[in-house]
Amino acid sequence: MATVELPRPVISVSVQEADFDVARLQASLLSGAAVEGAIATFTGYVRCDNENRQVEALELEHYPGMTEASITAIVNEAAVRWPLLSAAVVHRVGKLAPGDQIVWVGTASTHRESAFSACEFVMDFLKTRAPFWKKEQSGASAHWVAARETDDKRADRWREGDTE
Amino acid sequence: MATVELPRPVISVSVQEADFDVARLQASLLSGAAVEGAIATFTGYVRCDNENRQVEALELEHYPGMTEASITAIVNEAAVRWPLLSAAVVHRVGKLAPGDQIVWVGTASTHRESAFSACEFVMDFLKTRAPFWKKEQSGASAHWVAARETDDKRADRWREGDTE
Amino acid sequence: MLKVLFFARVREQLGCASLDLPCPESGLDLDMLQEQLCREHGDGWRDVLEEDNMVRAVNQVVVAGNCALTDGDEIAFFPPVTGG
Amino acid sequence: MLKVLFFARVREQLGCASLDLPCPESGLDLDMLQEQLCREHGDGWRDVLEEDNMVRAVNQVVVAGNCALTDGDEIAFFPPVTGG
Repeated sequence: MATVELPRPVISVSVQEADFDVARLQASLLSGAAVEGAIATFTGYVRCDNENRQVEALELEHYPGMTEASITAIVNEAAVRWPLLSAAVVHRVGKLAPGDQIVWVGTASTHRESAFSACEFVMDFLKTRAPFWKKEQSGASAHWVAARETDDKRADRWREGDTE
Repeated sequence: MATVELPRPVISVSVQEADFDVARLQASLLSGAAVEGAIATFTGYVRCDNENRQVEALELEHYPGMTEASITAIVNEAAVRWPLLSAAVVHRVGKLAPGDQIVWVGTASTHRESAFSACEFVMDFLKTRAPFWKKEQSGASAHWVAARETDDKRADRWREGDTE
Repeated sequence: MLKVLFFARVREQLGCASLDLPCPESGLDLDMLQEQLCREHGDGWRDVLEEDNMVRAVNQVVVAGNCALTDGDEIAFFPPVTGG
Repeated sequence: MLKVLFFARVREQLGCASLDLPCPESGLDLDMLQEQLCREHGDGWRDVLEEDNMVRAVNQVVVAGNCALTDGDEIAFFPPVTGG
């Protein structure tokens, strides 16, 4: 059996205060050689309510250095599981308002199966492994968002050899 | 137990020759009320090769009327399975070249689980139910693309009550 | 009248995109319509329309088996879809 | 020296974002470091650092159990992550 050498996927990870442009990010996943058949993307937004609390603002803290390293490790793990051509992750930090974009994940592959799976995989592990913490502001009070148990469960799904 | 009435999702379906703008489409899924926490999107592109054949051009034929109706039915079925806030599908027809965008599916929800699942569900059934046909041009020869058995299998997954 | 449509490879193989047929007062079903088309147009049509994976739709809804037809119906024959 | 970092709720509860500690020649592990911090800073710190779901990282990698520390290591204590 001949082994086909896949080129290493082009991976980009950015943690930034600035907003991002989804069209520009999606375009950055394309090589120009028309080898990509599928791009799956995910964008997370600040909602005006969370678990029945009104959210007026969100403060995103992170662990500089470890954040980028952990996201890169997650994307690399996805690239081992699925034949990715490219992937990009942008995560914002600092003060955000309801409606603001928080996170973007995009994955490109020849076919949709791997693009979808890799994109969801990256989000599931970003949620449970990347060192970001959200603090919600509602009026005078502010509190740290608690981790969701369902997030751990979603990440656990991938351990059971579920690569589709 | 109180039943929560979800508003009917805002659904948009377009079959068109013209190219589309992914940023504008994604923005169209947002209500402006900051209730959306998650948008999953999929973009399909014409690849320069398909099953080891060089592709110089692609001609997309469809069944006007039935195409729009079948996609709308698929999106409505997704909206029954997952709490969608909005969804949009654009599919191009006519002559396309390698690198061109063919299809876009976007789904918005409060949380990522339903956005991801609905987006993949819509693509899986669009692939197996919506009456589009691709004809590939390679040099002087042209031939109709054969349906992929794996596409039927992916669509079948959803019949087994797999809503995650 | 019944409107019959053919798409993609089927359209090309039959050399026909659409045709109109009178709907007999005695009634007609999808299988009868297909048989009538094959008889009228010859074995070239039979080879195509009787293919295992031929898809048939009535009024823009795919029909798995046979079904009765009514005056004004739109019937379509096409190969498995390959969009997306 | 060892660099110790605290993030988010932990940082706020301890009133401390980071501190530097000498690394003794006799060696130190993660559990010993934590115990030393609790002893030096009192029960307020112990209540926080001994929480069940406290996450500990050494050189930016999460550590599940205990592990040896080396001069120059960067140790972090933080609550479960909530990004995305």
